[in-house]
Amino acid sequence: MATTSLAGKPEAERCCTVDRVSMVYKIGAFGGTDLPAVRDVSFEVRAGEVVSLIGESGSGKTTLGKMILRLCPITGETITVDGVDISTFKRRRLKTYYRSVQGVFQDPFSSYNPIFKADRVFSMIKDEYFAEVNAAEWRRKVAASLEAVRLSPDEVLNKYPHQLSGGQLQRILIARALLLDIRLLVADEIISMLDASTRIDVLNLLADLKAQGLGILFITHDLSLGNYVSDKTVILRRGRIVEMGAPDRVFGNPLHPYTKSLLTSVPQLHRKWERVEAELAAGRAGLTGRCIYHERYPNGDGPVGLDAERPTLAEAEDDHFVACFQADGEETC
Amino acid sequence: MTVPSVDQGVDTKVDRVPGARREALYFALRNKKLVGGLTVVLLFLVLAVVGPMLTAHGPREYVGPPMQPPSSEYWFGTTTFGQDVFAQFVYGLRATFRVGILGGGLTAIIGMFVGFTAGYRGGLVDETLNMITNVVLVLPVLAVLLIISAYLRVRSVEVQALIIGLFSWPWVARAIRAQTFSLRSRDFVDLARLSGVPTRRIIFGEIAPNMASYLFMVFILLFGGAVLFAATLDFIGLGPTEGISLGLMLNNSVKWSALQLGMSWWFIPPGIGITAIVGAFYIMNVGLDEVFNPKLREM
Amino acid sequence: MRRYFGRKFLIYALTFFVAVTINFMIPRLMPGDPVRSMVARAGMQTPEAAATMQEYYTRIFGLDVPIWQQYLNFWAALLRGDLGISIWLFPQPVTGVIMRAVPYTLALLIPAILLSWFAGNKFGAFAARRKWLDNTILPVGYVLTATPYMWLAILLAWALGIIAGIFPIAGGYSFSLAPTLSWTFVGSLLAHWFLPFVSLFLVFFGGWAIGMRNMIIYELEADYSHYLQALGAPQRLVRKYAFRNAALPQITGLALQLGVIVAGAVVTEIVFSYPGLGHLILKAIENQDFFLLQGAFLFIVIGVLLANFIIDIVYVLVDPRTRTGMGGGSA
Amino acid sequence: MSKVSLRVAGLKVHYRTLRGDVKALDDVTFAVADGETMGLAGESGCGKTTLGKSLIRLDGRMRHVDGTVELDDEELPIGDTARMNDFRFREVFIIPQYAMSAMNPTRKIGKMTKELLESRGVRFETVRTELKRRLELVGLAHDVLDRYPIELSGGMKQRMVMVLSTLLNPSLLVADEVTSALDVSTQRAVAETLVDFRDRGFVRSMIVITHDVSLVYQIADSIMVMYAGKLAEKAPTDVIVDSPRHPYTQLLISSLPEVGVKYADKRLTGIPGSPPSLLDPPAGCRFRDRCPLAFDKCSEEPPFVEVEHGHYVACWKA
Repeated sequence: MATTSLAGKPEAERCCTVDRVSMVYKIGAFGGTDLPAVRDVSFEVRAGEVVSLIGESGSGKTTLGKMILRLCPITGETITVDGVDISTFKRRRLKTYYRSVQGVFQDPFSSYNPIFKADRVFSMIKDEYFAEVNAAEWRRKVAASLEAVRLSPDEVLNKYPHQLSGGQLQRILIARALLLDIRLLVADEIISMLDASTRIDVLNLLADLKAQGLGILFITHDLSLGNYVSDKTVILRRGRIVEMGAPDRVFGNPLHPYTKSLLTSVPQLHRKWERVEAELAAGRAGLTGRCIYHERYPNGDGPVGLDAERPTLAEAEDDHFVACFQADGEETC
Repeated sequence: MTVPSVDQGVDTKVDRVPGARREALYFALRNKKLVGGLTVVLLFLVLAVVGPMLTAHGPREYVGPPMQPPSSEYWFGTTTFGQDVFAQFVYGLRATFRVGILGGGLTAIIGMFVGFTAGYRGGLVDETLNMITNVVLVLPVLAVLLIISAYLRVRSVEVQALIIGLFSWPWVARAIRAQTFSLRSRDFVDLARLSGVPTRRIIFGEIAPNMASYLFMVFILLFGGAVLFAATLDFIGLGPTEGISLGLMLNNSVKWSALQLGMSWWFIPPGIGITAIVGAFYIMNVGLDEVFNPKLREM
Repeated sequence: MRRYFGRKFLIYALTFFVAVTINFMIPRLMPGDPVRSMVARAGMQTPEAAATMQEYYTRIFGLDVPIWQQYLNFWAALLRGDLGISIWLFPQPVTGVIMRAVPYTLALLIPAILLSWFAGNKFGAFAARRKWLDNTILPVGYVLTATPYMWLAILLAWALGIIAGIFPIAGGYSFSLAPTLSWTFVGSLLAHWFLPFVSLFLVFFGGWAIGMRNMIIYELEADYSHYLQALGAPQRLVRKYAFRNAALPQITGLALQLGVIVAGAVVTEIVFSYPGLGHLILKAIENQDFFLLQGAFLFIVIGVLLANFIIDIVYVLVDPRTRTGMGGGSA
Repeated sequence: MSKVSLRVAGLKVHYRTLRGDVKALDDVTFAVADGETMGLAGESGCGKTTLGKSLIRLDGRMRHVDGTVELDDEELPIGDTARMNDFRFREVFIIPQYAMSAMNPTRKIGKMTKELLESRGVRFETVRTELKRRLELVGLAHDVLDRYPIELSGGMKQRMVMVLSTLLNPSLLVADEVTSALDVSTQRAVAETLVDFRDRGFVRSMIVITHDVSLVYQIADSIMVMYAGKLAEKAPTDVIVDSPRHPYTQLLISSLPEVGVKYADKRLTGIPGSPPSLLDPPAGCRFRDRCPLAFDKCSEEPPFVEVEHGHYVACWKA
């Protein structure tokens, strides 16, 4: 097992910290029903680290990503980036914030305005952030950035989105983000709509960027993809973290029943469902009827907030945290 | 003056790409409804522009013998008072186009403003605007126009267009709001926000261009609506206090018993004018819909 | 569901409030002294009558009290059913004058709306995707919706009334008859009713037919239609389902169109001198009878709101989606 | 798996567009045995959905150009929408991609089912008990029949459509991306229900269309891989996954990360380039431009031949 734990790294390398964040969707006119989308979620993304946020639909993973990008309002406690609370940023400050934090979304075709050429995503950045840069220098900058994502400028510039493939479009979006001095990239399901044969190249690209010191929040519903690139895995269910830690621990030794059920359902090549199920059942034998969180904190008074490391999570082993086993997370066991 | 329902399936028109632009032109030129409608509209437009130059008389001048049927001198005959119906008709056409463009335009601007704001801002702003929209929506427009016009001392085409615009925007606002809502959730809008583009430029630079064809079609419907509203007001006797309009011609013809006197040349041309222009616009609109929306093309 | 109606009710209440406020504001906002100009324009024959009216107006408008009190008084009078005295039919109260006209308008509107809605929808659904019908008959529908109500009314009156001489073209019943419950009178009522009815029906019909035709084309392209077709269901069933679903927005459409429909009735009545609200409105305008005009306006607003409310109830009854509280009912 | 259920020979289906015909299916020949569940995998635009659709109902823009489809030794009139109606539902059926919106939103499900059956000349009473039995089987309460589609969750709708689609025990079922919109846990349940239906004889054979090879690996007996409107390879599931012969299949499978595989340990690679345009596809092997093994002969089109029992490949190197 490769130990990728970054627990010992100094505070300064924390890139983005999410601390006890909640988000409630109001449904219906003038409030009405509340739908909690994210509940008390805390984690951090460090520089040079890929954190996978894994969850099914309705787990709140996309909402979290949008909160970090300030595309939806932040409720609950705080999200800090480089130690600064971002929840109150307005206009100018927000614009400056976007210099260092950028996002790429799931649907490459919907990320482009269909009636404009694809390079409009670059010119928008130029107009807003690099108005003073002259055209020739800007072209050089764009070319360099395209090369960083392994695209040749002749191939992709001056074309309309529908003339490019999904993989190319996603890479252009990453190149766009690289034009700014970003420290954190939120990648929301960026490969789920790509064809299998091109997915892996985009994933590899993320890994390369990480090697250059970028912090990446990789949001996905696919466990195998999350596992491939990440240094830390966060599993979300209905807006709560159920398990978190180094990928080889979370996937190699899943503790929470929900993580296990996910693992037994994900279709894998070379391993049929029955086999995976049997393997996990064997691993589970010792855990039946137990709840590690409540064994550690019988009164449910586990440490809260980032100061005490992880809220509502118990450290089961080094760099492996787990929430109460009550599968639904609604009530405790 | 039913406004054909346009609420349906409008989002399909959003996916326009430049390749599709050429495709749209291809279908546009081959669409009989579009070309036919456009031809009729242009014909009347030319008549409205050129017509007044063909006649020496003003629309309200008493120029000839009264109650003359159409002749080589008075092409459309004369009224009970000896006014030239042709002169009234061509000047009336001008008023029709003016009120349509001004009224329709103003309605579109208000509707767009409210729709874009509500759809893009969401939240409380949306709730409030939506409430206002719904209130104005159930207010019977003509009744409101009546009550306002009745108190106006001086009425002109411009004033008419203004009050029409002030009270007939709600359905436009609603339709645009729905469109904006669906476009706003598109990732390219989020991406523009992430690029630091200010709200106003996102709405007009990113969202509105995607609705261009739709907005154009809305304007066509509004043009027709404004023309019909104006004609109705004129007919009730709340028409322009100066000048002439097609609705006013109808009003006069009924008031002075053209029906009973069998002076069909007095009331037929203005009706044909309104019906043909508005109808041609509506048919053009169907044609446009077919051009922009492949599902509707004949298979 | 309660929220749905609660919300609707709020909107209607607000609308009514706005309408009354408009009614109150307009005469006061317009430049000039409304009372004097009204009395002047009313053209009373004797100075005594003019003086009476001047006094009456000043009292009604209550121009000597502060504006908020005028406003409250206005509401108070309204809630008592006091809409003032008609000038045109001085000294009859406006409420009574209007109440006599309303049955005529309803007799025209209700059958015209309902019949045209059903017939138009059926016809539109039938024409959709049937090439020759779609290409020949529907342009006629468009021309019909583009026809100003009054012009169609004029044409019908001219062709069937004047030239063919089949139908009378003025009044609610023959001038030589007094209202009684006799066959002659009912016959006369019907004869006078027919042309305005047909004229309204035709224009409405065109609108519904086109709306339905457009809706059904979308519905036939919907997933559930494709699924039924893939299941080998006959076209009849596919169309039946599409029709059902397409009819729902048409109900909302009816609510949205009510204002315009009423406008149509107003001008049609004017052409046929039919003794309904439209006729009153014309008279009110001709005689500068602002109390009557305001009263008619309020009646129209109330009528439209009531009709909207009925349509809301119908909508909830026919669309299961509103009942389960999951959207639907976009109005 | 002896008797052949479906036999497709030389099938060509084109999409009409303004710029010309898109040759979505070009000379496709294969067979599905009685009782076989065949996975049909491929990237977007490879023609897999077109293939599924053409077995049921060509949409307005699709044109049957050539080739035949035989089901149980009877030729399906796939180009003739009206004549095809006799076969739909009873013999061959598709579970569409859009199961979420496949049911009429304003009819109760039971009533819709009844009207549908009776329009096909089946008395509802004769299948009522069987319908209820199958609802139980997929874990739906009987009262779903008294509900509107909107009252059901996504997974429930998916299951309802599955029951409905197979109610008359069709000979062949085509399931088109039925799981792609679902969460992994529901995905597995749906996939296993499909297998269960086959085992119980509700359907005799199945074609499961998906872009996810690992999903069909779990449930299919054989997998057929398509590339750019043509067949690339067909073989029993384990053979395809463990020892694929077509370079495209090989590259495709090796580009899929599995749980446990990490970038740091084993850097996977994708397939460079992109598929050719089907408006005017190149002559010869269509994978040639992206293929690491391509050689001169690839300018001729490789036939889809059986290289081993039950293993068909269209590659000169296989």
